[in-house]
Amino acid sequence: MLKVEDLHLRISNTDILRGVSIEVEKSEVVAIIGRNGAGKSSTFKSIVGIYKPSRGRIQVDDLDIIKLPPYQRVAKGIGYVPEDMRVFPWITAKENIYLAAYLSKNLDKIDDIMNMILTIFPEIKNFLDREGFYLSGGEKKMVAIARSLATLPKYLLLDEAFEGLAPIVVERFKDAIEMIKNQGIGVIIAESNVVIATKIAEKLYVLERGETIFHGSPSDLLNNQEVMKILRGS
Amino acid sequence: MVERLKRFFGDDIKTNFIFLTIIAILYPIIYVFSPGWGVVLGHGVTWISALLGFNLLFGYTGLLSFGHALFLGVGAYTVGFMYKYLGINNIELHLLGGILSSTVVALIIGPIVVRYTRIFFAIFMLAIAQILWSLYYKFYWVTGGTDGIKIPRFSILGISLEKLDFATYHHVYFYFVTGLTFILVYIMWRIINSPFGLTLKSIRDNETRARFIGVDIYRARLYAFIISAIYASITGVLAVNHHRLVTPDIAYWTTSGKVVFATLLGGARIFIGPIVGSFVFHIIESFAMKFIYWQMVMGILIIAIVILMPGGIAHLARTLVDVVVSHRRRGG
Amino acid sequence: TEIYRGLAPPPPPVREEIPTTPIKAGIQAYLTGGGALWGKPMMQGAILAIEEINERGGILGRKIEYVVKSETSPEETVREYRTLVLDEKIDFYVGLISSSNTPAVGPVAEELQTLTFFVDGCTDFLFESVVPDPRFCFRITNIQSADGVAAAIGAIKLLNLTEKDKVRIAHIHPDYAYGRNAHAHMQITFEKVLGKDRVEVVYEAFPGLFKITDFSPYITEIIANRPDILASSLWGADVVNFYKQAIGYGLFEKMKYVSCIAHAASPAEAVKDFPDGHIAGVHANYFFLYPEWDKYPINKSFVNNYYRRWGTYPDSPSEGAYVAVYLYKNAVEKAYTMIGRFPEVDDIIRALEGMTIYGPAGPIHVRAEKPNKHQCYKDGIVGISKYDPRFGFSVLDKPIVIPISKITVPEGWEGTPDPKAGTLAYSWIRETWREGVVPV
Amino acid sequence: MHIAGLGKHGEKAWYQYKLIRVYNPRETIDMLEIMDLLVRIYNIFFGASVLFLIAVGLNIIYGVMKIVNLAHPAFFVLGCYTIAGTGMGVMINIFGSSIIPLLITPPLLAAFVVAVSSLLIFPLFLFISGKGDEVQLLITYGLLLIFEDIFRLIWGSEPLRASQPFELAGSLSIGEYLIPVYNIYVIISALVIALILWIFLFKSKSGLLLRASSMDIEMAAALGANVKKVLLLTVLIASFLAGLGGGLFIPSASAMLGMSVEFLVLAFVVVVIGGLGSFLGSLVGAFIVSVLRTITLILFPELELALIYIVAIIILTLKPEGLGGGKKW
Amino acid sequence: MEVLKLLKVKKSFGGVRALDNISIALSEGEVVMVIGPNGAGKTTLINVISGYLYPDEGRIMYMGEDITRYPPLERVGKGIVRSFQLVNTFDKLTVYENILVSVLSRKKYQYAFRKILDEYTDALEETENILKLFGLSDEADENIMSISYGDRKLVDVAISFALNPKLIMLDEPTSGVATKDKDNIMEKILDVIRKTKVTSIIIEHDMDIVFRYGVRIIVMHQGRIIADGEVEEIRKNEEIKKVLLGGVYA
Ligand SMILES: Nc1ncnc2c1ncn2[C@@H]1O[C@H](COP(=O)(O)OP(=O)(O)OP(=O)(O)O)[C@@H](O)[C@H]1O
Ligand SMILES: Nc1ncnc2c1ncn2[C@@H]1O[C@H](COP(=O)(O)OP(=O)(O)OP(=O)(O)O)[C@@H](O)[C@H]1O
Ligand SMILES: [Mg+2]
Ligand SMILES: [Mg+2]
Repeated sequence: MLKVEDLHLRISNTDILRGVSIEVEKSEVVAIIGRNGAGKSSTFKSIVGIYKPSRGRIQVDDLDIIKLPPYQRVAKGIGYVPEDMRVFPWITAKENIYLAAYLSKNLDKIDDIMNMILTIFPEIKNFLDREGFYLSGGEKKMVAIARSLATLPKYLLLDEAFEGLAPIVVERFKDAIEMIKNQGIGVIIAESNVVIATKIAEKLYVLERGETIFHGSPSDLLNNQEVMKILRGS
Repeated sequence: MVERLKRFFGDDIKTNFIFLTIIAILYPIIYVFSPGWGVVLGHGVTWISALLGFNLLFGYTGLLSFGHALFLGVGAYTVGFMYKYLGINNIELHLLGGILSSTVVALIIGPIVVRYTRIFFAIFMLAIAQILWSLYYKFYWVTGGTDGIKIPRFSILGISLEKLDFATYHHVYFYFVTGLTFILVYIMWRIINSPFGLTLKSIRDNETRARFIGVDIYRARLYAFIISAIYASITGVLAVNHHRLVTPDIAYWTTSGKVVFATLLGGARIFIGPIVGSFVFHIIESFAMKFIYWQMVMGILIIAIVILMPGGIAHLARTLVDVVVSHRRRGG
Repeated sequence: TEIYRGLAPPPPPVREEIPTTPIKAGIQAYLTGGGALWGKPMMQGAILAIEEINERGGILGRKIEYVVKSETSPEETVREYRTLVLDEKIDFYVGLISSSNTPAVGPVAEELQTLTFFVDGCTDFLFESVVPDPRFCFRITNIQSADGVAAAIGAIKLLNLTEKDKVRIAHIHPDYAYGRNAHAHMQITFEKVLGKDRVEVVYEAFPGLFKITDFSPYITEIIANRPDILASSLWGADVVNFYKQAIGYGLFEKMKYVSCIAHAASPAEAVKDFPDGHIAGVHANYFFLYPEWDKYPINKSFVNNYYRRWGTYPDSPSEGAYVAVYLYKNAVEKAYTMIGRFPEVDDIIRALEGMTIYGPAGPIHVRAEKPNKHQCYKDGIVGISKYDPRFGFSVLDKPIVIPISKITVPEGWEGTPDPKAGTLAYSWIRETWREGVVPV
Repeated sequence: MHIAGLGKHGEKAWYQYKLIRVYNPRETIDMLEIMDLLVRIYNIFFGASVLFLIAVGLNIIYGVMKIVNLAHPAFFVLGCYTIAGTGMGVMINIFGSSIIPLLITPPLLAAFVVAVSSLLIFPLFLFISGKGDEVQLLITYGLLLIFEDIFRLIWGSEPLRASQPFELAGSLSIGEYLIPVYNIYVIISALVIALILWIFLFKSKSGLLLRASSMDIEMAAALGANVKKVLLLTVLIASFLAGLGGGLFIPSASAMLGMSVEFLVLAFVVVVIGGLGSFLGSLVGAFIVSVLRTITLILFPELELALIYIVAIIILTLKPEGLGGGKKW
Repeated sequence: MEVLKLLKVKKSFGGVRALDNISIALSEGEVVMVIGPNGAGKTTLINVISGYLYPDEGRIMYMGEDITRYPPLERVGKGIVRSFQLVNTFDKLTVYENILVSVLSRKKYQYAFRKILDEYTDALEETENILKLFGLSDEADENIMSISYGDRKLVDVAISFALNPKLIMLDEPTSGVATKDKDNIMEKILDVIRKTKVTSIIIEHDMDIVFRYGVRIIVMHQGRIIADGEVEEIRKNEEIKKVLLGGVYA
């Protein structure tokens, strides 16, 4: 179980997170939704270790990882796809994926990993040898996701994973998430799109101004007029 | 509009003028107390122009020039040549000559260098400055090589200062330069608060976008570059009239390093930064030179200051002023 | 001889009370960079003299205190000089090695009216064009032209160059006043003494002072041009690098190296690798073995004291600084005997002008008239390098002494500096020497 | 000051050089000219090797940490001083005057010492990585100044030598020509080092990691890279190479104060010509600078320094990223 | 009147055909939405029209003039303005200054340095007007980085509009904006477009938005235009639906 409790984060004198709590079981898809600037990405970055929260706990399978540097968190099974992809520009798409496998010590399983990736995103085959810099927006997104899959994570954090992907790819990717989940992996997606989120997630968290203001099932959310109002921004 | 922009401490012209006035009033007292420190203040006021120019490029346009010594050198050697070959020692003509020659040099190299940014611009400027330095250095028969060109005391409006004793001469120099600096500071302030100033800031923040709203970023940078060059050359002209010796050192990269450090010390992006920086830098340098291991002292000071005061002195002062002001508001 | 020249008859001795406050000396020397090889011994020479004087009760009972400042680039050197005078309020100043710095500091010294002894920085320009009529500046070491001319004449004599039909010469000199002067003076001397037609310059290079660590490209060019002699004024760290690499390329087997400065600096450091059989000039005309110790005990005691105090043998900058301090002492004491009170700067200057004292290198004379007023003079010395197992480094063999009066512009000579070479000495040699005649 | 190891120096005079006669051609004028040319080319290779050894570390640090490390040449000079000031004496005490260990151990010792000392300033590098250009330039410049005085503090201000390997290796004589054998050793070593480095960077997994980190180190961390380790590796490799270079170079010259600054300016040009952060660029750049230096010395000595910068500018104008190509590494 | 016309424009990168024989014509005031799968060449199309890239073959006509080889700046001068896929503002300036820069640039004051800003009342006034038009007046003096992402997107677009463009191209103007705000922003933008009657090209992935607001739609696939028509036409076309929409909206 990945458990985030009462997370506080402060960057240059602004409180960005003020008590965020999230729980994800293995084989579960959880969505964090919230308006722009609600703190979704910041929560992810804190889990990954890019930001250093001032208070709170982050536990992976009952082990507190908040003091660990990012690379040790990866070893504990955290996989991360940033919203801006951050594909390494001057190595090829393939090397991007290989590197992730190497860093997570999965190089021996690279053939299986490639197979899995190519079933989810057959498009990648077309640009495996293209350097990251020259990929289009959506292509980068695919590589970024593929790369995080190559670390064989136990918990996968997807930040705005559907943004910029063509609808057809989005559909395939949704199926893939189901598949990933069934392999015993916990998936957390950060979404601003409530419709997509309610479709794929079993459990939802709503962030607003750095606070968890709701958690529950999709139907709970849709019935909660108050929260929905906030999400609609009216 | 200018009121509309939040006028922070140091960005308005008033604080700048008050600061300069205080220095000008303190100067004779300091000189009586210790002429050596009086001379240091003379260095300080001499360098303001170059630092203002540097800050226009760095703080407001986003171009880090690691070769500003180039223009100090142009100013300095213009004076050297004017004296050596034409026998001119009128400071007005020196200034005019410095402005003209630096404009010409800036027009020649500007169109090429402004196409680069960040470290590339820095290196490019460094390389060009080094070329000029090596020419000053190597063309011994023209420039006097490392021995440089000796120049006599300057004259103002035809009045020769040769007969003055050292102290009086130095006072005349100090107040002449201070007066000039008031004018230069005012002009620079106008430039920064003009539409052109805003354009430069927009280029600094986002050059691609600036280009796509129709700013010819190269042209704007070129103008900034020329202004900056002129300002730097003025310091070159003044500095050699202060030392009365023109050597290639003034065009060497270590001089560029000085310009960068002094500006950052004072605070880039804040208008008063370079002015404060110039004085404080020269005080620090003189202090360090008192030690046998002065390079180490200087190195440690540089590192400590950059780490402890990343925004420079002006930034620190502004923060303090903010605290005091908000405290007083809350109190009363 | 000339000792009391130019002095008014002694006034009635008043014998005023002498202040007991210490005299303050300012010392400015290269402590960093390639010049430190010379700066440090210079500082040590000055300190040794001060300590000796203080031990014996000071100057007229006043002890000497000193402050040391760094010599660096001209601009900063001038600034530090100013703080010495303005803030430290020194009574006299001893310092400077570089020929770039003396012309920078000279005018400032005149302006600040401070008694200033330049140890070195021997460019002819200083007293010819920069400060033609000095009051406060003096310079201890020989003028450059004396170095260059002495080395060239030494080479001609020791290598029997007059017997050759044609002499191919290559030059390598550091790129600043000293190197440029040395080039001009050595060249004009060769041309005059050997005859213009018999001298052919095959290569010239002016590497930056202390800017080059790898001399191999220069060495290759020199060898490729096949000169008979290589005239050089490299010094400091430059020679150290040059010798070693030149040996690797066999340069010294192919030509004779003629240096006007080689054996001047810290012998243990500078001339460790110096090959045998080449012309070793001594800039500033001091090498610690000459004048011979048994015949001239002043030198012996200086070398011994210096060695005891600092653990190395003295060199020309140490001797220069040492002499500078003693010049000051002698001048103060001499002025005191005249006027009966502790002298003012003007009195000391009057005492200094035309004075001759005996330093470790022999008699040294302060010139009182133009040209080169306030320059100090002593005889030149040139020899053939020879490794000496007693010391573990190269010394001068078969030294010849070249009387200074024969090779330097005489007092009162009225000529104009040569427009190209820039020096008076150059014009003097060109105009007054007879071609094809060895002047000494 | 007594310099360790050089005490025995007096036992050997310069002419006792070991001469290896290889070839004694009939010396015609043509032959001489060809030989002149060959010696020049040989010099170019030597100069390029030294420059490469300095510039490559500068590039590696820039590549990964985006720091233009003005203090880098001081690492090189630290290597020089380590050997000239202390190391060579120690080695001679251990190995006497047997040539092979004296060729091999000093560079390794220097590399080791420099790498270890770089650990001391590693926190400073951590601090400035990711900060603005100006902060990095100033802090590393400050370091450069401090280094210069540390050399003076430890080893004094006289130039120091460690010539034994240079002398023991002697000169190779080809006809009337002599060329120092030691320089050949430096050239070969530089080539071997370049080859090893190339294999490491482009063929190994750690090399891939280093290159990826140079593009986005935070992302590399989020994929499981130990950032501190990567940065440490970078600084260690760069300083190791600098030390190795210093240790290799110093027997052919002497360690003197102010050397760092001279090398800095040249290394900078090399890096600019070759391309900042580009490994291959360091090789190309070092070679070009060395060629230019030799050519100007023959043709227009007055432009010796200017020409190098002029070429740098021409290259920057035509190819802002330098010859190493727009791609990193 | 035809504002823009592309004639057989081609652009490839190595083996990748990003634009393959593209021909489009846009008449004045027309609003076109461009859709297509990832890597279809949409961004490349905008890059080519704005002069960021030059095509390998083909011509680009603007107002009857061949602008194929014109540099980007000249095209801006002629009224061709674009926004970017990610927000692209002047990060250290305020909202007000962000727009003022743009206004000054159009009024050709951008290099004027003899008078200070206060004296350019016309530009200041105009800036206020644009702020009002986009509903940003309240945030005028905020630093651009401290306002919400959606508003920054709006400022981004407002900067483009301040240039008084004749042809505006927006690359995914609502990407990264929360769903509800997406509509909001799109509405505001389209509102301004309608008011100013400027010819527009908008790239969008969100099908809901495309179908809700689009009039004419261009579908790209592998560098080619596979359909160009009214919303209904596209909606009906089974082929396109399969390629593009994967049956979501069937
Ligand atoms: N490094 C940073 N420095 C300053 N402020 C930051 C930083 N990172 C995030 N913020 C601020 O923190 C708040 C939360 O940002 P975050 O990116 O986590 O939101 P989000 O929910 O992911 O929004 P979006 O939907 O736009 O991605 C925003 O107001 C943002 O401006
Ligand atoms: N410089 C380049 N070198 C090589 N390939 C490139 C280059 N630029 C773009 N491409 C390729 O051209 C194709 C079209 O790219 P473009 O950015 O136009 O796609 P797009 O339609 O905007 O896609 P997205 O919706 O994913 O942003 C992509 O396959 C991309 O990888
Ligand atoms: Mg986000
Ligand atoms: Mg795109």
